[in-house]
Amino acid sequence: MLAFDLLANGLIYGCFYALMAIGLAMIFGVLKIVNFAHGEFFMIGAYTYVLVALKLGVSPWLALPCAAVSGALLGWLVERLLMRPMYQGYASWGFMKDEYAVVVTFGLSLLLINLVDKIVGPYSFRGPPLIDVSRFALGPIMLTGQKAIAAVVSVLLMIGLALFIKRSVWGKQIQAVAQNRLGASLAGIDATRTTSLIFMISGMLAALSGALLAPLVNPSPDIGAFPAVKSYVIVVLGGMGSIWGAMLAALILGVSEAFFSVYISYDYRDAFGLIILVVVLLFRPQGLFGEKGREL
Amino acid sequence: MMFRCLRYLAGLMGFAFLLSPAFAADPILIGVSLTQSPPGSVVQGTQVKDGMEILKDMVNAKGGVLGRPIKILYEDNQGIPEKGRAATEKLISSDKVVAMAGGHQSSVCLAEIEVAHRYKVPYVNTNCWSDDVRKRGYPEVFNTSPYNTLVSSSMATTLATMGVKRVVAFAENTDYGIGQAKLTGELLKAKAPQIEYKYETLDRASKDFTAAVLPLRANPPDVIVMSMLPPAAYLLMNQVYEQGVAPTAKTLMYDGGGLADYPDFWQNVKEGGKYLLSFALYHPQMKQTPLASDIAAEYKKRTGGDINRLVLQAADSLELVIQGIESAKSTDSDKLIKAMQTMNFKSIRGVSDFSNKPGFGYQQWLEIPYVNYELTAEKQPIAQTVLIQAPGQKFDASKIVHPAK
Amino acid sequence: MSLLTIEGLFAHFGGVAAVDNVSFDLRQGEILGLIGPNGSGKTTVLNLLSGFLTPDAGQVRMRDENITGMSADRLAQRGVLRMFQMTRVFTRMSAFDNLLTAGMARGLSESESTRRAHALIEELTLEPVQYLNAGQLSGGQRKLLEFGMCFIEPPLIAMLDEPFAAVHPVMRDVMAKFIRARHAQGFTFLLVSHDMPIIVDLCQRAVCMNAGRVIAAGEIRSVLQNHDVIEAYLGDSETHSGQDHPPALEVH
Amino acid sequence: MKPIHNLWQERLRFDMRAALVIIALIGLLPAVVYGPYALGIILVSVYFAILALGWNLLAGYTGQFSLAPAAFAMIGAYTTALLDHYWQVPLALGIPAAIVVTALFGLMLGKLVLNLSGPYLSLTTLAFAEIARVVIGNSHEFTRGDQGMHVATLTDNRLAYYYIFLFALVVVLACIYWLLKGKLGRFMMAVRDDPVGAESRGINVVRIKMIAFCISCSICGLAGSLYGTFSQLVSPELGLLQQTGLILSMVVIGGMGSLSGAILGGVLIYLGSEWLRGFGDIQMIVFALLVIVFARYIPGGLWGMVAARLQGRRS
Repeated sequence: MLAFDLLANGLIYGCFYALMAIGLAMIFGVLKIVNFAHGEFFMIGAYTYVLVALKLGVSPWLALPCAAVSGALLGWLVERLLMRPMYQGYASWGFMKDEYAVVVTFGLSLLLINLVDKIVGPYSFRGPPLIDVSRFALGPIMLTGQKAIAAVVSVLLMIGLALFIKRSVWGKQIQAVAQNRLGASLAGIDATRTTSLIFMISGMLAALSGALLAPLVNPSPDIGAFPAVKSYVIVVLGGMGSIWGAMLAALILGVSEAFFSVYISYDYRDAFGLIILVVVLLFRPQGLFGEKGREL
Repeated sequence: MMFRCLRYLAGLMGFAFLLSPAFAADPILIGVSLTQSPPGSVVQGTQVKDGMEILKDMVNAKGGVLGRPIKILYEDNQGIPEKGRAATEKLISSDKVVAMAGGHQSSVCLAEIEVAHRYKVPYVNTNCWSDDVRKRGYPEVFNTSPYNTLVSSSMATTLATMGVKRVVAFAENTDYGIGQAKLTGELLKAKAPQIEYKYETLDRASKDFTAAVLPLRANPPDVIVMSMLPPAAYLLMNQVYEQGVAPTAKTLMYDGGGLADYPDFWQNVKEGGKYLLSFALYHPQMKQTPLASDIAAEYKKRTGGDINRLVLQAADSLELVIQGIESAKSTDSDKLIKAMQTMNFKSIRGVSDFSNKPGFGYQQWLEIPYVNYELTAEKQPIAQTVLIQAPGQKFDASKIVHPAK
Repeated sequence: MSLLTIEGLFAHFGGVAAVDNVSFDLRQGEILGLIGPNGSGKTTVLNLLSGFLTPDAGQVRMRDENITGMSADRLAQRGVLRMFQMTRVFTRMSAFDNLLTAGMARGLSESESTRRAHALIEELTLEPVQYLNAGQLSGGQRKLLEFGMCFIEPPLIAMLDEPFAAVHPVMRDVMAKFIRARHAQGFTFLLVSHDMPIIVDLCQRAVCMNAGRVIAAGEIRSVLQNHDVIEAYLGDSETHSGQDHPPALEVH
Repeated sequence: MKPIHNLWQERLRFDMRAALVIIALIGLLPAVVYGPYALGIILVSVYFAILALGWNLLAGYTGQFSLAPAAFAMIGAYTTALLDHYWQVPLALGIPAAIVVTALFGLMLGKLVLNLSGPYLSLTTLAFAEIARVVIGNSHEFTRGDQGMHVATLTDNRLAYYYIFLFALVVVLACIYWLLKGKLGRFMMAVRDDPVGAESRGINVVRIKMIAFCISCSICGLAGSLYGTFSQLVSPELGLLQQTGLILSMVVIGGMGSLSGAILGGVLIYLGSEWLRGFGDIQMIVFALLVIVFARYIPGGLWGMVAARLQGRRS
């Protein structure tokens, strides 16, 4: 009974984690860099949603796309202003890519957190729910309407993304660039444009997950920390840049966290995901679903 | 002609003289280290600042202290002990403040009082509940803040009089939370050994407590005690409600952090907040000193919100310093400390004197007035809440309202 | 007398057998050419021999010591050196430092490697660029530099992967000269190349691979006239840069 | 007019001299700064300089992009604190113990991550850092959670403490210099520039990485431990990711792969962020902007610019 509850909740949170992490995974897959500001994409999305819905009194269902747009916009800006030098010009930058990316995104996250803190204020807001069902019983499990809707929407989003990547021309280009940037551009794919597209998608997904969770986690300026760390774990767990890997890893993490915290210890719950990660890396350095490429 | 000029000049000078005399003298500096940015509780920091500012302006308008205006220097400590230590260091040793005040997070306080102790500068604790702050026994540290022992014993009494059987407490993983939960347990064992009590520590940074709540669904306790602060506390309440564990005919939530008068309380908890049983240090029905009412009015004017206990506590801790300076007739820290120890302090929240017996009561204002009330409707302002325990009276369990189911 | 003996080497990537039961031997003091169309598994063999891949089956013996699956650095310490088609120099050190580092990696003292480095710089005509970061060198200069790094401490076996690919003719001559000189001193080479003319005039024996298998091995001309070899090259869908039309033409 | 000799040893010597000059200048600061607080600030800046050096050895010279320096500082600090708190171990032993323990942790983590490349390494070390912080922060019984622990101090004399830190900085610098100018230094850079190439030349890549990793970790440990005894308080916040971010930006802005760059970055940035307090509550915003702009428009870092100047003049 309890186990069933835990499973259900774990899966739901798994979906949320997945939505957060995929964007990071995509950037990872293509640029092989850590985006430290990923959590802040989430935060911006959540705030856009909350503010548009509460302050402008727009229906939450309209606030959702607004959040998406804000995320995409932010992603686009970041790519345009900060990421581009890494693969355009600055030939000598090949070797200092990692550090540049980390430092610049670290600065960005610091900037965004404190900007929001000063402009909107430190108080945490509870976003308006998408539907006003404060709680209902779905069979044996209790849910808030928001939780249910959010879970459904994020599943749909992920399916949509998967189709987009698999079917659409853009998606194919993304795959190409991810596998071999140079090769892709030789094949006449505009790698730069594709990258900025990836950043937009990544930002959009993070922002959307922020918006969907806003009514559940009461965003405050530093809300980004928790999705960020989870996403890092998931991305490594799933195998760098493997989107499917990320999704599965997210579900696994969600469920195992739920069980761990009840049956072992609540205190170390957040350390737990990281411990799984360490164990997995011991046995499969390439992550759960990443495949090892040929060196040389 | 010349003569007329002189007249004008004299007139001007006279006019200049009429301008508030206080500002002729150089100001008395008082240091405040509080949280103005995450990860600390900025909500608390903001209110502390409001309280300080209001009282300061009032005092300065009346010509300041010893004919000198009060100037408060704020430092942001982000709720991080290390930063608090540095901030205090700066305020004391480079800005040369005569006293420190405003501490509102136990972890940070514990770091800061070390510095104050080293430099022998008075430190007024505004809102650090952890008893350890007192147990260090530093003569520089004065506590106008409530303390865990007070809260826990009151909560223990409450639970005992409610005649409950099983109690589960959720404590945030800070010295405040854990300290309170532990203490409540011990006191319960003494007062009402028949009550079955256990507590669970929750990571205040965590966003999803469902996993901690779910085990309660099968067999809910009679009361869920919360020793937590926002925003974690809000999330917990929502998730407890979502899982249908409380509030129910059987189970109520009991808040030991004085949440209900936080300005952002209702915007974060909806139905979850209804039927919340709350330990509180402020209620409009408490006897207010005139000064307190003035401050409340001013606060309303400035922020449009209702006054709450933290604002008053902040003002109170500043008031203590001011009265100290007045009775010491000096800003010299030794004299100041002496004065604060000996004088009897007319607090904004009623007369109060400091005990100096070692332990949790060291230089602590012991009889801080408090009440217990229950929120009986959504978005309910404190004034309309039902007092279960009026100030200074017994806890009356019969007034508690349970939801129908 | 055979220096390196390879027996029944297998290597798989996923399902594909990149190297499939390859056996040949490398004799002391010879230059053995390892030829074959693209994707025939030449480089994989090199990776197996130099310790960057471990074979799924089979054995590699040096003299009579089994060195199968020994790690690259230990092999290098034993004198089994290899060069890469894509040069691998230390881009943020000066060319000179590259040589120094290579020397010290092989256990030479700093002074000794300095001495040899100077000599090699001269022999390889690298003076003008010796103080530039290796990253700033041209492809050809990097290849020369790699030669130097291999030979700063005489190797038992030097394995060269396409040393002449995309290199300016002048450089190519310098390299050929260098190899000949070393060969004259009795060094042993394993030379992987497409460049038939050079294979022909450098190597005594050759091994030709196709689709992971050895299809011919032995005295160079016999290999080049071997029907399968011609077949393999003609059948090879990708046509390579000018110099290697079907090898047989070279012979007649 | 001799040619610009781009030889490692020469560059290193030049770098070292510059570093010593910078340290000498820092050493003279107490003459101009006034009051224990100001002293405290430059002292902390030296603390960061040590961390920056330690991390730079790993990232700048060996190319292993660890994201756990702050975590190791925290572990070092807690080692000393716990020893002091539970077994009253004197600091004379407690501080060396911190070095050893962090080295051991480095060894463990190294075994785990050093066969991983680039992003994997970063994220795994990051994960480790978070584990360490969560575990320490939640073990209330043992470490007293985020309330932090009180630690004994070496001396109450600020000036003395300042020079203790400075001494530590010099020692660390000397050790690193000695390492770099020998074989090991060359091999480290070989590994950084091209691991495969390095291996093919007979360098045991994993071993080199491991050595660099352990040393770097123990340097951070030393710094953390000293810092704990100075502030007489250790709390999990020492290991916050933001701290790591700060160290990274120090090195990158100062100049990767350069001794003086790391020191310069460490000191200047910390002093800068203190100076920014003047901006009141927007100091973090200004700081963030500075970090971004620097990283974006001055790739070589401060040292890159300076060195170019000086080298140019020398030729």
